[in-house]
Amino acid sequence: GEEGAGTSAAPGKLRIGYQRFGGLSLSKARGDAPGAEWSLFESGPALTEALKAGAIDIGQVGEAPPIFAAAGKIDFKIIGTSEPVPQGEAVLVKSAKGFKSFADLKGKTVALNKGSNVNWLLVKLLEQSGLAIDDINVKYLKPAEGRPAFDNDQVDAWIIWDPYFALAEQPGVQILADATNLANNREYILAAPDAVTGKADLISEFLGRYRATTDWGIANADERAKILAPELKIDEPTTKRALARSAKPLAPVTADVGAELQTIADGFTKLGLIPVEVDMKARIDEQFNEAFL
Amino acid sequence: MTSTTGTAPAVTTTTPAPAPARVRRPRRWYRLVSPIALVVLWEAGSRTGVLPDDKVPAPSVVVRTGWRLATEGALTDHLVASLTRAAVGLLIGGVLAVALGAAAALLRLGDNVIDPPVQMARMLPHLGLVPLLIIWVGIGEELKISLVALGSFFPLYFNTYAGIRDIDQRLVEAAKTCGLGQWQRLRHVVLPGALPSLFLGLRLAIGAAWLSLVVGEQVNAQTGIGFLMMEAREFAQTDVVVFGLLVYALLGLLSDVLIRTAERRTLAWRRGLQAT
Amino acid sequence: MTSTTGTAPAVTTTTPAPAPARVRRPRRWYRLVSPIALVVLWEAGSRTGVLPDDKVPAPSVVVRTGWRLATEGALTDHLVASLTRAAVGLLIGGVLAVALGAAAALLRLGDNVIDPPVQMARMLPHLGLVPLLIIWVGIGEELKISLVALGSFFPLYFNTYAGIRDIDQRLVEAAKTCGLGQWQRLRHVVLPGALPSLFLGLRLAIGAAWLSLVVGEQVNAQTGIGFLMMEAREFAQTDVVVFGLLVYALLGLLSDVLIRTAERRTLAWRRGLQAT
Amino acid sequence: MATRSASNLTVRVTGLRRAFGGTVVLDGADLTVGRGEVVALLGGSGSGKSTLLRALAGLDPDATGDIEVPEHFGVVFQEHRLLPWKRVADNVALGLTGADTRGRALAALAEVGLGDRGDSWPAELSGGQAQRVAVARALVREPELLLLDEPFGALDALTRLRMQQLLERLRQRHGFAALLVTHDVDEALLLADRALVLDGGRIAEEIAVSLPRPRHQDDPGFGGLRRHLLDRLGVPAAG
Amino acid sequence: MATRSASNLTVRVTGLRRAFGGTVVLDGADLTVGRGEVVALLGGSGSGKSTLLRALAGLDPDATGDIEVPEHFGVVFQEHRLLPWKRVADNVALGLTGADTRGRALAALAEVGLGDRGDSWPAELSGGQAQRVAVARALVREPELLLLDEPFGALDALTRLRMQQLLERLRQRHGFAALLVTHDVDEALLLADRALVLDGGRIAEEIAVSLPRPRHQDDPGFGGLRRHLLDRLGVPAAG
Ligand SMILES: Nc1ncnc2c1ncn2[C@@H]1O[C@H](COP(=O)(O)OP(=O)(O)OP(=O)(O)O)[C@@H](O)[C@H]1O
Ligand SMILES: Nc1ncnc2c1ncn2[C@@H]1O[C@H](COP(=O)(O)OP(=O)(O)OP(=O)(O)O)[C@@H](O)[C@H]1O
Ligand SMILES: [Mg+2]
Ligand SMILES: [Mg+2]
Repeated sequence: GEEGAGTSAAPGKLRIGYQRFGGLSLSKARGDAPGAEWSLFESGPALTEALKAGAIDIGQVGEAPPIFAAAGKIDFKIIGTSEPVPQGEAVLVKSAKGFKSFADLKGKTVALNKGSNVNWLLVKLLEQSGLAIDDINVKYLKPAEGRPAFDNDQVDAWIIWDPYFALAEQPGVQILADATNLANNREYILAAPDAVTGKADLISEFLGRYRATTDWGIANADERAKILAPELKIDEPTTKRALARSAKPLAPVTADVGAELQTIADGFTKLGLIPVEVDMKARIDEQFNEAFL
Repeated sequence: MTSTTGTAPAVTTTTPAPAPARVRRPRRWYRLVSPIALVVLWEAGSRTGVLPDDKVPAPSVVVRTGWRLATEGALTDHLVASLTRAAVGLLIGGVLAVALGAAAALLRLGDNVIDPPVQMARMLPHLGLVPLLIIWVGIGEELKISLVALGSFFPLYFNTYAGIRDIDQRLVEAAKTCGLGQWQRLRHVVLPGALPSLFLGLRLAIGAAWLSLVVGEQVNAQTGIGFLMMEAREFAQTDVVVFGLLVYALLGLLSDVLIRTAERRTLAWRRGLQAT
Repeated sequence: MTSTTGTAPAVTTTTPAPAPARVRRPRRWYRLVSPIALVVLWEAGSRTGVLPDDKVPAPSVVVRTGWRLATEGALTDHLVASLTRAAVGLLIGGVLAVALGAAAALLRLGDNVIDPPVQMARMLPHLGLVPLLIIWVGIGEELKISLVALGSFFPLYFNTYAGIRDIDQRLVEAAKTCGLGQWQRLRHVVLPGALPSLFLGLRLAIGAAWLSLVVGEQVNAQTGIGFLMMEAREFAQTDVVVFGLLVYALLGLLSDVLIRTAERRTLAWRRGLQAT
Repeated sequence: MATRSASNLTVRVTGLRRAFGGTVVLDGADLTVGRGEVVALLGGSGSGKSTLLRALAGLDPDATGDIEVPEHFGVVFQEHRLLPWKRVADNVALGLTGADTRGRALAALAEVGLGDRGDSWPAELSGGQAQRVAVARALVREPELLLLDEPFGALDALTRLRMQQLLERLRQRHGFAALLVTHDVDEALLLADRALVLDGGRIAEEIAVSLPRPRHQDDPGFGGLRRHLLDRLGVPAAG
Repeated sequence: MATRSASNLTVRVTGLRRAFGGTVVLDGADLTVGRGEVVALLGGSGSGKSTLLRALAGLDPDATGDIEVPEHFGVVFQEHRLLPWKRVADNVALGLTGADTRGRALAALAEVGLGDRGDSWPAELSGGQAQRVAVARALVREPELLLLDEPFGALDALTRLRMQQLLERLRQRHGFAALLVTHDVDEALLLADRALVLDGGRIAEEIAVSLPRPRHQDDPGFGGLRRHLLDRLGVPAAG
């Protein structure tokens, strides 16, 4: 592959794509990679778009975008992941409505973002409660639209992840269920193939520091919240609550992780969310695992 | 100084007599040359590798994708859904735009009351309005239609306003002295006088309607070309995205042809003005 | 039949002589009445609870938020960033639009070669183009500027085209017989004749530029009003969203005032046509 | 002109004033037209004739003074002012009420010699043809009063003669009054009962034309009146 | 007119044809104008005079035939065709080259009696004033040939006389040729060396006007020529 047109980053410079609430935010705020070029993306798919265009070298996304990127024949490697974050996504309802379990949502409207981690959570929740997809009335809404719809009672439940999750936890809002025992909800670090070969040193050096920063953040939750709250434009208590359950240590990619992704991908294929079967295992690249050990 | 002292006849024009029934028809197929050339160039680029396949799919690939969507998928359903939304929204926005634009252009009071809020509203971005619209009209079809109506409102409003303001007042006076009342003047002078401008506004409004629909069809939609394309974008299906763009391009061409035809019909009187 | 047999003078008009120096100045502050009334109504609605605070924040709250952003945050930085992008994009898109629009309107060849691709491109939604643009121009400032240029291109192109086509050909003929060459005719006849249309196009282009910028400022941006607002939207900070909308509204009003002033200056000759 | 409501008057204008910026064009002009009377209005180029006619037609809100005109009047403007988007017949029929408007419009067109051009666009007409359509548009309404701003200016001698005769004929039939702006002194003397000269913003001269009808340039008395009017308009007697 | 390139000719038109749709307006018209000659063109309303002038000015690509005109000519159209967005002086100076264009434009305006209106907008002019500006715009170029389509149609008797005298004077000074469309037979006889009558799409009549200059309506011989031309135009002798 060649460099994307118009993105003439110096060859010795790591180009990192991040999302606001991803683990990389802390790294950026702490100045872990002074020589790097940071690009902010509003969503995982937008980040993989840039990866495809050759505009970034590495980036971090949730569990659904790698699958869609693979289905879209985007060339990338998965070079790292995180520990599971099952409490980072949940089903929210208004407590006044008196729902006790997910099964109570039968016949109700449920909002969620199509094709993201919560889509997989929905699959598992339905499975667990013995419901079919037609038993509930699904409304596909992006996070920014789900919130006003949920707040204004245009939907009965909202399946959402942090930090939108934490932000929506206002008085009167109840967590009906989270992903515990249902889904792992990991984060994944993706890299462009030519970066994996051409910028391997830069990447492993950066991953080492990233890992240290993440660990530092977990150990110093208060300070982490103080650093990130202004960056995220969320108040400190909410930031802290969200990070406490959603910021997990980094982890190496293994065959098990590949198999886990493969299960989700096959599930998505069955749901018709992706038109083809994809081989996620082949995307796993263990060469940087050392940084996480 | 221009005083010329050259000798006798300086410019000679000899025009042969024309063939008896020379009718100058506009050769419309000419207009297809450059779109076709573009597609051919694109395909050639893809075949030769100048445009790598993983970045932009070749037209042939896109057409195959389109064929697949048309046969397997519910392409027509998506198209019908989008067309319905666009038509309804355009109708609402268009009627409002023409009515308010006319009121603002014709009445001093209308200008003072209507125009300033419109000027304020015209730059409000759809994406920013979505949360407010969700609160006001919900997440159903109303939302999509509202966005379309909003998007198509402004070009039509501004063109109505300008079209009416540009009408030759001497003609309005003449109509007055012919005993035409307020409404008849609207019908016989203002409307036909502003018609070229209204057509231009309609052209722009149709474009704006489709663009707005893409935003609307990202919210709680399962049908529509915008939905199809943006979902494909999320799922990194570039061929579907490009096919969606192609559909938009064809809709653009189609609406141009329709408006041109309508213009030719209703603005026949202008040909005289231009040709001679 | 209209043959009237009424008696003598039927319509009497008595107009008193005017004060010596009666100058009819357009009372411009009138235009501020309805925006102010809207804001007052909105505030009243919020105070009385007709507009619940959790749905739409009161104007006073929004203004306070704006003040906070202006003092603590980097509101001016955001504004400057957006304004710069809008200006550069508008410049590029505008120059292209006027040049291509003029070529298409003036030359038969230009019409056949330029117009059809433009008609195809005009409905391409920005959101759908982003993935392709990322491939072509990357994710930097170029992307935002390209989107602005694209958005502002179409209204200006169409208005240029229509404005030039609508010019009274008799005036062009007169200019020809005055010995004006191609370029001088452009300067003295075509440009001033199309100017009202160009202004209208500029108005619409400015709006389109801002709308496009909102899309552009969602991709890898850390600054800009669009970024500010969309970020606030993600995090459900309604007051910031509404403040952002307010900024857009003010920009809309401001650009209207600027264009009106420019129009008054350059289109002075039209006042005579309208008044008498 | 002292009696307020003499029923033999169709038009009464008193103290008509109009200024453009600082330039006073009409400076207290007084004017009457009797029922069925044809009054010719002469005056130099830019003396304010068209301005006066616009004021009479109620089209000039900035003109001040007392203006009394009948409710039904027709106007022929100095330019033809045909609606370019209506075919000739529709232009003539514009605002016409009653039975068979199209038939009447076509009949009016035939009277001005354009019976076969009803389906043309105004842009396809010659200068004189357009002017005649404008005349037809005013005549077809059979108004009480006609305000004519050089209605025959763009016509050749023969057509002009025919139109003058048409006007005479229609006036005898319908008895309308007319205020006729014209540059042609002979035309004024052929058609008018009275000729006014506008100068310095006022009616500077008023001449009753009491020649017997039908009139002709070679009639005795014609030459004298013509000379008188030309003198008043400043045209010298010999080259 | 058989010699191909007689250098004493400014305009030579042979076999000029023009049809609109099925209607043939010019049907092989032949025409010459000598150097410094003034030729009057008469004809009924709609006979094709303006069409002929447009063809001569090279503005009608659909007209066929041989047309030879000098490179520098000026045109006064039947309508004034002033650019509404240029002040009067700028309209006159339009396309003017050389030194002090504005001064020359103002001088030309002064010659047509509008020296003080240089800063007006065209929309602020009366009909006759606009027409005079158009004449000034053509004259200021000092062309070899003037194509005039009823240039004095909207002028009162005095102003018209002044303009006719101006044209005479300038012609004597600069020696340009002119093709003058006019409806006024007297005007044709006062100004022209030759008068043509356009009828049925051809030049149906050609009359040399050999009266001594300066001319006047009362000159001997004038009446006879006038009567002859009026006869040719179909105007009957007595009302
Ligand atoms: N809108 C205007 N602004 C300024 N001056 C104007 C305007 N309209 C007319 N005038 C001036 O008022 C005067 C009278 O104009 P008007 O058209 O009444 O003349 P007129 O007698 O009809 O002349 P003509 O015989 O040439 O048609 C002229 O000097 C003209 O320049
Ligand atoms: N664009 C056009 N389409 C159809 N017919 C036209 C067009 N232009 C002119 N004509 C016709 O051609 C004929 C000649 O027109 P032209 O303007 O040359 O007449 P003219 O001799 O100048 O008349 P006038 O003295 O009334 O100005 C008229 O019958 C007119 O209706
Ligand atoms: Mg006048
Ligand atoms: Mg003519």
